[in-house]
Amino acid sequence: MNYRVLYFASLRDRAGIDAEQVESRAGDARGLYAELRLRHGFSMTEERLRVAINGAFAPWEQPLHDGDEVVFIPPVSGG
Amino acid sequence: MNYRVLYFASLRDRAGIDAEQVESRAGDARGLYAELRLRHGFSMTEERLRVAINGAFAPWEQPLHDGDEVVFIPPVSGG
Amino acid sequence: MFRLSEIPIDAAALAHELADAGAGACVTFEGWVRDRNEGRAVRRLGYQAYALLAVAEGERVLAEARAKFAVVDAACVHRVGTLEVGELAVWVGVSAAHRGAAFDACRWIIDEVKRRVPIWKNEHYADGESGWLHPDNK
Amino acid sequence: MFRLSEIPIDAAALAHELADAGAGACVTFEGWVRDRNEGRAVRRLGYQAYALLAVAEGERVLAEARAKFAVVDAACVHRVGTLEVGELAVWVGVSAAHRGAAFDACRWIIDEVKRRVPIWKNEHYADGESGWLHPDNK
Repeated sequence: MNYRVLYFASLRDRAGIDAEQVESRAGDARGLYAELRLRHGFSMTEERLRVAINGAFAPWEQPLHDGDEVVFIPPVSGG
Repeated sequence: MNYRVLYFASLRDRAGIDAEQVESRAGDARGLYAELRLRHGFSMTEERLRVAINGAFAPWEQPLHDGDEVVFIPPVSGG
Repeated sequence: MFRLSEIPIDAAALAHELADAGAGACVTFEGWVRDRNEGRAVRRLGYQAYALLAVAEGERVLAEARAKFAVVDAACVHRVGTLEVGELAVWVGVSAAHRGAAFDACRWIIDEVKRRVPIWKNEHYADGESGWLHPDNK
Repeated sequence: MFRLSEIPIDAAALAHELADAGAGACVTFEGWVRDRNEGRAVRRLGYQAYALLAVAEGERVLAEARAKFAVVDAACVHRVGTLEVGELAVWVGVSAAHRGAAFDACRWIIDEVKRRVPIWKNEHYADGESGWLHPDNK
Protein backbone atom coordinates (compact mmCIF):
# COMPACT_ATOMS: atom_id res chain seq x y z
CA MET A 1 0.00 0.00 0.00
CA ASN A 2 0.95 3.59 -0.41
CA TYR A 3 1.19 5.95 2.59
CA ARG A 4 2.11 9.57 2.97
CA VAL A 5 4.46 10.08 5.92
CA LEU A 6 5.32 13.49 7.43
CA TYR A 7 8.37 14.10 9.58
CA PHE A 8 8.89 16.69 12.28
CA ALA A 9 11.69 17.93 14.55
CA SER A 10 14.54 15.45 15.09
CA LEU A 11 12.89 12.83 12.84
CA ARG A 12 12.79 15.38 10.03
CA ASP A 13 16.46 16.26 10.56
CA ARG A 14 17.43 12.59 10.57
CA ALA A 15 15.36 11.67 7.51
CA GLY A 16 16.49 14.82 5.73
CA ILE A 17 13.01 15.29 4.25
CA ASP A 18 9.71 16.83 5.42
CA ALA A 19 7.51 14.16 3.87
CA GLU A 20 7.55 11.17 1.58
CA GLN A 21 5.31 8.69 -0.20
CA VAL A 22 6.03 5.20 1.15
CA GLU A 23 5.21 1.96 -0.65
CA SER A 24 4.88 -0.64 2.12
CA ARG A 25 3.30 -3.94 3.07
CA ALA A 26 2.95 -2.80 6.71
CA GLY A 27 -0.72 -2.90 7.78
CA ASP A 28 -0.32 -0.65 10.80
CA ALA A 29 1.85 2.18 12.10
CA ARG A 30 3.95 -0.19 14.19
CA GLY A 31 5.08 -2.13 11.14
CA LEU A 32 5.53 1.02 9.13
CA TYR A 33 7.72 2.67 11.76
CA ALA A 34 9.89 -0.45 12.02
CA GLU A 35 10.54 -0.20 8.28
CA LEU A 36 11.24 3.51 8.36
CA ARG A 37 13.61 3.20 11.34
CA LEU A 38 15.73 0.87 9.29
CA ARG A 39 15.57 3.05 6.20
CA HIS A 40 16.38 6.37 7.92
CA GLY A 41 18.29 5.18 10.97
CA PHE A 42 15.92 6.77 13.50
CA SER A 43 17.22 6.23 17.02
CA MET A 44 13.92 7.08 18.66
CA THR A 45 12.05 4.03 19.95
CA GLU A 46 8.37 3.46 19.44
CA GLU A 47 7.69 3.95 23.18
CA ARG A 48 8.68 7.61 22.93
CA LEU A 49 6.40 8.35 19.94
CA ARG A 50 2.70 8.88 19.43
CA VAL A 51 0.98 8.17 16.12
CA ALA A 52 -1.38 10.35 14.12
CA ILE A 53 -3.36 9.01 11.19
CA ASN A 54 -5.06 11.49 8.87
CA GLY A 55 -4.60 14.32 11.35
CA ALA A 56 -5.88 12.57 14.50
CA PHE A 57 -4.07 10.70 17.25
CA ALA A 58 -4.54 6.95 16.77
CA PRO A 59 -3.39 3.67 18.35
CA TRP A 60 -0.30 1.97 16.93
CA GLU A 61 -2.33 -1.05 15.89
CA GLN A 62 -5.05 0.82 14.00
CA PRO A 63 -5.24 -0.72 10.48
CA LEU A 64 -3.86 1.54 7.78
CA HIS A 65 -5.59 2.14 4.47
CA ASP A 66 -4.10 3.00 1.13
CA GLY A 67 -3.45 6.73 0.90
CA ASP A 68 -3.43 7.35 4.68
CA GLU A 69 -1.32 10.19 6.04
CA VAL A 70 0.80 8.86 8.91
CA VAL A 71 2.82 10.98 11.34
CA PHE A 72 5.10 9.80 14.13
CA ILE A 73 4.99 12.39 16.90
CA PRO A 74 8.15 12.74 19.00
CA PRO A 75 7.86 14.21 22.53
CA VAL A 76 6.59 17.77 22.13
CA SER A 77 8.29 20.92 23.41
CA GLY A 78 6.04 23.85 22.62
CA GLY A 79 5.51 26.74 25.00
CA MET B 1 -3.90 69.22 70.57
CA ASN B 2 -4.60 69.77 66.93
CA TYR B 3 -4.88 66.85 64.51
CA ARG B 4 -5.61 66.60 60.82
CA VAL B 5 -8.11 63.81 60.10
CA LEU B 6 -8.82 62.44 56.60
CA TYR B 7 -11.96 60.50 55.76
CA PHE B 8 -12.47 57.88 53.06
CA ALA B 9 -15.31 55.82 51.61
CA SER B 10 -18.34 55.41 53.91
CA LEU B 11 -16.73 57.47 56.68
CA ARG B 12 -16.30 60.34 54.21
CA ASP B 13 -19.92 60.05 53.11
CA ARG B 14 -21.11 60.02 56.72
CA ALA B 15 -18.93 62.93 57.85
CA GLY B 16 -19.79 64.86 54.68
CA ILE B 17 -16.19 66.12 54.46
CA ASP B 18 -12.90 64.79 53.07
CA ALA B 19 -10.76 66.14 55.90
CA GLU B 20 -10.86 68.37 58.96
CA GLN B 21 -8.65 69.94 61.62
CA VAL B 22 -9.68 68.57 65.03
CA GLU B 23 -8.92 70.23 68.36
CA SER B 24 -8.92 67.41 70.91
CA ARG B 25 -7.58 66.31 74.26
CA ALA B 26 -7.39 62.66 73.04
CA GLY B 27 -3.81 61.36 73.30
CA ASP B 28 -4.24 58.40 70.96
CA ALA B 29 -6.32 57.30 67.98
CA ARG B 30 -8.67 55.28 70.17
CA GLY B 31 -9.73 58.34 72.15
CA LEU B 32 -9.87 60.47 69.00
CA TYR B 33 -12.11 58.01 67.16
CA ALA B 34 -14.47 57.80 70.15
CA GLU B 35 -14.89 61.60 69.98
CA LEU B 36 -15.36 61.64 66.22
CA ARG B 37 -17.91 58.80 66.31
CA LEU B 38 -20.05 60.92 68.57
CA ARG B 39 -19.56 64.05 66.48
CA HIS B 40 -20.29 62.46 63.08
CA GLY B 41 -22.44 59.49 64.09
CA PHE B 42 -20.15 56.86 62.55
CA SER B 43 -21.70 53.42 62.92
CA MET B 44 -18.43 51.60 62.23
CA THR B 45 -16.85 50.13 65.34
CA GLU B 46 -13.15 50.41 66.13
CA GLU B 47 -12.67 46.64 65.59
CA ARG B 48 -13.41 47.06 61.89
CA LEU B 49 -10.96 49.90 61.37
CA ARG B 50 -7.21 50.20 61.07
CA VAL B 51 -5.36 53.40 61.95
CA ALA B 52 -2.75 55.28 59.95
CA ILE B 53 -0.67 58.07 61.49
CA ASN B 54 1.32 60.34 59.17
CA GLY B 55 0.89 57.95 56.25
CA ALA B 56 1.84 54.69 57.98
CA PHE B 57 -0.22 52.01 59.68
CA ALA B 58 0.05 52.38 63.46
CA PRO B 59 -1.38 50.80 66.62
CA TRP B 60 -4.47 52.35 68.20
CA GLU B 61 -2.56 53.20 71.36
CA GLN B 62 0.37 54.96 69.66
CA PRO B 63 0.69 58.43 71.32
CA LEU B 64 -0.42 61.26 69.05
CA HIS B 65 1.53 64.47 68.64
CA ASP B 66 0.30 67.91 67.79
CA GLY B 67 -0.10 68.26 64.02
CA ASP B 68 -0.33 64.50 63.31
CA GLU B 69 -2.35 63.34 60.33
CA VAL B 70 -4.69 60.58 61.45
CA VAL B 71 -6.73 58.33 59.16
CA PHE B 72 -9.23 55.66 60.14
CA ILE B 73 -9.12 52.94 57.48
CA PRO B 74 -12.37 51.06 56.90
CA PRO B 75 -12.20 47.55 55.37
CA VAL B 76 -10.71 47.96 51.90
CA SER B 77 -12.29 46.87 48.63
CA GLY B 78 -9.82 47.56 45.83
CA GLY B 79 -9.28 45.20 42.93
CA MET C 1 6.35 49.59 40.80
CA PHE C 2 2.92 50.29 42.33
CA ARG C 3 0.94 53.19 40.94
CA LEU C 4 -2.50 54.72 41.12
CA SER C 5 -3.86 56.01 37.83
CA GLU C 6 -6.63 58.48 37.07
CA ILE C 7 -6.52 57.59 33.38
CA PRO C 8 -6.99 54.27 31.53
CA ILE C 9 -4.24 51.73 32.15
CA ASP C 10 -2.04 50.78 29.17
CA ALA C 11 -1.58 47.08 29.89
CA ALA C 12 0.62 46.37 26.86
CA ALA C 13 3.11 49.09 27.79
CA LEU C 14 3.25 47.84 31.37
CA ALA C 15 3.90 44.22 30.31
CA HIS C 16 6.66 45.50 28.05
CA GLU C 17 8.45 47.05 31.02
CA LEU C 18 8.68 43.63 32.70
CA ALA C 19 10.70 42.20 29.82
CA ASP C 20 14.12 40.73 30.56
CA ALA C 21 16.36 38.36 28.60
CA GLY C 22 16.30 35.99 31.59
CA ALA C 23 12.51 35.95 31.89
CA GLY C 24 10.73 33.06 30.20
CA ALA C 25 7.29 33.69 31.65
CA CYS C 26 5.01 36.66 32.21
CA VAL C 27 1.66 36.31 33.98
CA THR C 28 -0.75 39.21 34.16
CA PHE C 29 -4.01 39.71 36.03
CA GLU C 30 -6.57 42.26 34.88
CA GLY C 31 -9.56 43.16 37.04
CA TRP C 32 -12.43 44.38 34.88
CA VAL C 33 -15.59 46.17 36.01
CA ARG C 34 -18.41 43.63 35.86
CA ASP C 35 -22.01 44.45 35.08
CA ARG C 36 -23.22 42.83 38.27
CA ASN C 37 -22.17 41.96 41.81
CA GLU C 38 -24.00 39.65 44.16
CA GLY C 39 -27.05 39.67 41.95
CA ARG C 40 -27.36 43.47 41.55
CA ALA C 41 -26.93 45.17 38.18
CA VAL C 42 -23.95 47.53 38.31
CA ARG C 43 -23.72 50.65 36.08
CA ARG C 44 -20.33 51.99 37.11
CA LEU C 45 -17.81 52.05 39.94
CA GLY C 46 -16.00 54.76 41.84
CA TYR C 47 -12.61 53.99 43.35
CA GLN C 48 -11.19 56.10 46.16
CA ALA C 49 -7.69 55.68 47.59
CA TYR C 50 -5.69 57.07 50.47
CA ALA C 51 -2.94 57.68 47.95
CA LEU C 52 0.03 58.20 50.27
CA LEU C 53 -0.53 54.95 52.14
CA ALA C 54 -1.90 53.00 49.15
CA VAL C 55 1.32 53.51 47.21
CA ALA C 56 3.51 52.68 50.24
CA GLU C 57 1.51 49.54 51.05
CA GLY C 58 1.32 48.52 47.38
CA GLU C 59 5.11 48.82 47.09
CA ARG C 60 5.43 46.74 50.26
CA VAL C 61 3.27 43.99 48.71
CA LEU C 62 5.49 43.96 45.60
CA ALA C 63 8.69 43.89 47.64
CA GLU C 64 7.35 40.97 49.68
CA ALA C 65 6.42 39.13 46.48
CA ARG C 66 9.95 39.64 45.11
CA ALA C 67 11.38 38.17 48.32
CA LYS C 68 8.89 35.29 48.49
CA PHE C 69 8.88 34.08 44.86
CA ALA C 70 11.60 33.59 42.24
CA VAL C 71 10.47 36.47 40.06
CA VAL C 72 12.36 38.83 37.78
CA ASP C 73 10.01 41.80 38.17
CA ALA C 74 6.52 42.63 39.41
CA ALA C 75 4.26 45.64 39.00
CA CYS C 76 0.72 46.77 39.78
CA VAL C 77 -1.40 49.72 38.70
CA HIS C 78 -4.82 50.50 40.19
CA ARG C 79 -7.34 52.96 38.77
CA VAL C 80 -9.02 55.61 40.89
CA GLY C 81 -12.05 57.71 39.95
CA THR C 82 -15.11 56.66 37.99
CA LEU C 83 -15.06 53.51 35.82
CA GLU C 84 -17.65 52.13 33.43
CA VAL C 85 -18.53 48.44 32.97
CA GLY C 86 -15.75 46.70 31.04
CA GLU C 87 -12.99 49.10 32.09
CA LEU C 88 -9.71 47.84 33.49
CA ALA C 89 -9.66 48.57 37.24
CA VAL C 90 -6.45 46.89 38.29
CA TRP C 91 -3.48 45.36 36.49
CA VAL C 92 -0.84 43.06 37.99
CA GLY C 93 2.11 41.74 35.99
CA VAL C 94 4.92 39.40 37.00
CA SER C 95 7.88 38.18 34.95
CA ALA C 96 9.99 35.20 36.05
CA ALA C 97 12.42 32.67 34.66
CA HIS C 98 9.76 29.96 34.99
CA ARG C 99 5.99 30.01 34.89
CA GLY C 100 5.24 28.47 38.29
CA ALA C 101 6.69 31.40 40.20
CA ALA C 102 5.02 33.90 37.84
CA PHE C 103 1.55 32.39 38.41
CA ASP C 104 2.05 32.06 42.18
CA ALA C 105 3.39 35.58 42.62
CA CYS C 106 0.72 37.21 40.42
CA ARG C 107 -2.07 35.56 42.35
CA TRP C 108 -0.50 36.35 45.71
CA ILE C 109 -0.08 40.02 44.76
CA ILE C 110 -3.68 40.58 43.70
CA ASP C 111 -4.91 38.79 46.84
CA GLU C 112 -2.72 40.97 49.07
CA VAL C 113 -3.58 44.19 47.23
CA LYS C 114 -7.28 43.46 47.70
CA ARG C 115 -6.73 42.62 51.36
CA ARG C 116 -4.34 45.35 52.48
CA VAL C 117 -4.11 48.39 50.22
CA PRO C 118 -6.35 51.32 51.23
CA ILE C 119 -8.54 51.57 48.13
CA TRP C 120 -12.34 51.48 48.26
CA LYS C 121 -14.97 50.65 45.70
CA ASN C 122 -18.31 52.44 45.43
CA GLU C 123 -20.82 50.51 43.35
CA HIS C 124 -23.42 52.49 41.44
CA TYR C 125 -26.41 50.25 40.74
CA ALA C 126 -28.86 50.31 37.88
CA ASP C 127 -31.65 51.20 40.32
CA GLY C 128 -29.90 54.48 41.20
CA GLU C 129 -28.60 53.38 44.60
CA SER C 130 -24.93 53.19 45.44
CA GLY C 131 -22.79 51.89 48.24
CA TRP C 132 -19.23 51.55 49.45
CA LEU C 133 -17.99 48.00 49.80
CA HIS C 134 -16.39 47.22 53.14
CA PRO C 135 -16.00 43.47 52.68
CA ASP C 136 -15.93 42.13 56.21
CA ASN C 137 -19.32 43.83 56.69
CA LYS C 138 -20.92 40.47 56.22
CA MET D 1 -9.68 29.93 19.77
CA PHE D 2 -6.31 28.20 19.25
CA ARG D 3 -4.06 29.54 16.50
CA LEU D 4 -0.55 29.16 15.16
CA SER D 5 1.08 32.38 14.03
CA GLU D 6 4.04 33.02 11.75
CA ILE D 7 4.09 36.69 12.71
CA PRO D 8 4.47 38.45 16.10
CA ILE D 9 1.53 37.95 18.46
CA ASP D 10 -0.54 41.04 19.34
CA ALA D 11 -1.27 40.29 23.00
CA ALA D 12 -3.32 43.43 23.63
CA ALA D 13 -5.70 42.71 20.74
CA LEU D 14 -6.12 39.12 21.90
CA ALA D 15 -6.93 40.13 25.51
CA HIS D 16 -9.46 42.58 24.12
CA GLU D 17 -11.33 39.77 22.39
CA LEU D 18 -11.87 38.04 25.74
CA ALA D 19 -13.78 41.01 27.13
CA ASP D 20 -17.33 40.45 28.37
CA ALA D 21 -19.58 42.51 30.65
CA GLY D 22 -19.85 39.47 32.93
CA ALA D 23 -16.10 38.94 33.19
CA GLY D 24 -14.41 40.47 36.22
CA ALA D 25 -11.01 38.82 35.76
CA CYS D 26 -8.61 38.19 32.92
CA VAL D 27 -5.40 36.21 33.44
CA THR D 28 -2.82 35.93 30.69
CA PHE D 29 0.33 33.88 30.35
CA GLU D 30 3.12 34.91 27.98
CA GLY D 31 6.03 32.60 27.21
CA TRP D 32 9.09 34.60 26.19
CA VAL D 33 12.28 33.31 24.57
CA ARG D 34 14.96 33.23 27.29
CA ASP D 35 18.66 33.82 26.71
CA ARG D 36 19.58 30.52 28.33
CA ASN D 37 18.25 27.04 29.04
CA GLU D 38 19.79 24.54 31.39
CA GLY D 39 22.97 26.54 31.61
CA ARG D 40 23.51 27.02 27.85
CA ALA D 41 23.41 30.42 26.20
CA VAL D 42 20.55 30.52 23.66
CA ARG D 43 20.65 32.81 20.61
CA ARG D 44 17.30 32.01 19.03
CA LEU D 45 14.60 29.36 18.75
CA GLY D 46 12.87 27.64 15.90
CA TYR D 47 9.36 26.30 16.44
CA GLN D 48 7.91 23.65 14.17
CA ALA D 49 4.31 22.41 14.35
CA TYR D 50 2.22 19.69 12.80
CA ALA D 51 -0.33 22.38 12.07
CA LEU D 52 -3.40 20.24 11.32
CA LEU D 53 -3.16 18.29 14.56
CA ALA D 54 -1.72 21.15 16.66
CA VAL D 55 -4.79 23.30 16.00
CA ALA D 56 -7.18 20.39 16.63
CA GLU D 57 -5.43 19.39 19.86
CA GLY D 58 -5.11 23.01 20.97
CA GLU D 59 -8.84 23.55 20.45
CA ARG D 60 -9.47 20.38 22.46
CA VAL D 61 -7.40 21.73 25.36
CA LEU D 62 -9.41 24.98 25.31
CA ALA D 63 -12.73 23.12 25.16
CA GLU D 64 -11.70 20.95 28.10
CA ALA D 65 -10.70 24.06 30.07
CA ARG D 66 -14.09 25.64 29.39
CA ALA D 67 -15.80 22.49 30.70
CA LYS D 68 -13.52 22.13 33.72
CA PHE D 69 -13.35 25.73 35.00
CA ALA D 70 -15.95 28.51 35.38
CA VAL D 71 -14.52 30.67 32.62
CA VAL D 72 -16.13 33.11 30.19
CA ASP D 73 -13.64 32.63 27.36
CA ALA D 74 -10.17 31.20 26.72
CA ALA D 75 -7.72 31.50 23.86
CA CYS D 76 -4.17 30.53 22.93
CA VAL D 77 -1.81 31.54 20.13
CA HIS D 78 1.56 29.86 19.53
CA ARG D 79 4.31 31.17 17.28
CA VAL D 80 6.01 29.02 14.67
CA GLY D 81 9.21 29.81 12.78
CA THR D 82 12.33 31.57 14.06
CA LEU D 83 12.22 33.67 17.23
CA GLU D 84 14.87 35.87 18.83
CA VAL D 85 15.53 36.20 22.56
CA GLY D 86 12.76 38.26 24.19
CA GLU D 87 10.11 37.43 21.60
CA LEU D 88 6.67 36.22 22.62
CA ALA D 89 6.45 32.49 21.80
CA VAL D 90 3.05 31.59 23.26
CA TRP D 91 0.13 33.55 24.67
CA VAL D 92 -2.74 32.17 26.76
CA GLY D 93 -5.64 34.32 27.95
CA VAL D 94 -8.64 33.44 30.09
CA SER D 95 -11.54 35.64 31.18
CA ALA D 96 -13.88 34.63 34.00
CA ALA D 97 -16.37 36.11 36.42
CA HIS D 98 -13.90 35.57 39.28
CA ARG D 99 -10.12 35.44 39.44
CA GLY D 100 -9.68 31.99 40.96
CA ALA D 101 -11.06 30.22 37.90
CA ALA D 102 -9.12 32.51 35.56
CA PHE D 103 -5.78 31.71 37.25
CA ASP D 104 -6.52 27.98 37.48
CA ALA D 105 -7.66 27.67 33.87
CA CYS D 106 -4.78 29.72 32.45
CA ARG D 107 -2.22 27.60 34.23
CA TRP D 108 -3.93 24.36 33.26
CA ILE D 109 -4.07 25.41 29.60
CA ILE D 110 -0.38 26.25 29.28
CA ASP D 111 0.54 23.01 31.08
CA GLU D 112 -1.62 20.95 28.70
CA VAL D 113 -0.47 22.80 25.59
CA LYS D 114 3.14 22.10 26.51
CA ARG D 115 2.33 18.47 27.26
CA ARG D 116 0.06 17.54 24.36
CA VAL D 117 0.14 19.87 21.37
CA PRO D 118 2.48 18.78 18.53
CA ILE D 119 4.85 21.74 18.49
CA TRP D 120 8.62 21.37 18.78
CA LYS D 121 11.37 23.75 19.85
CA ASN D 122 14.81 23.86 18.26
CA GLU D 123 17.33 25.74 20.40
CA HIS D 124 20.17 27.53 18.62
CA TYR D 125 23.03 28.00 21.04
CA ALA D 126 25.67 30.71 21.21
CA ASP D 127 28.35 28.13 20.43
CA GLY D 128 26.75 27.39 17.04
CA GLU D 129 25.16 24.06 17.96
CA SER D 130 21.44 23.46 17.90
CA GLY D 131 19.09 20.76 19.01
CA TRP D 132 15.44 19.76 19.11
CA LEU D 133 13.97 19.41 22.57
CA HIS D 134 12.13 16.16 23.19
CA PRO D 135 11.56 16.54 26.90
CA ASP D 136 11.17 12.98 28.13
CA ASN D 137 14.63 12.33 26.68
CA LYS D 138 16.00 12.64 30.16
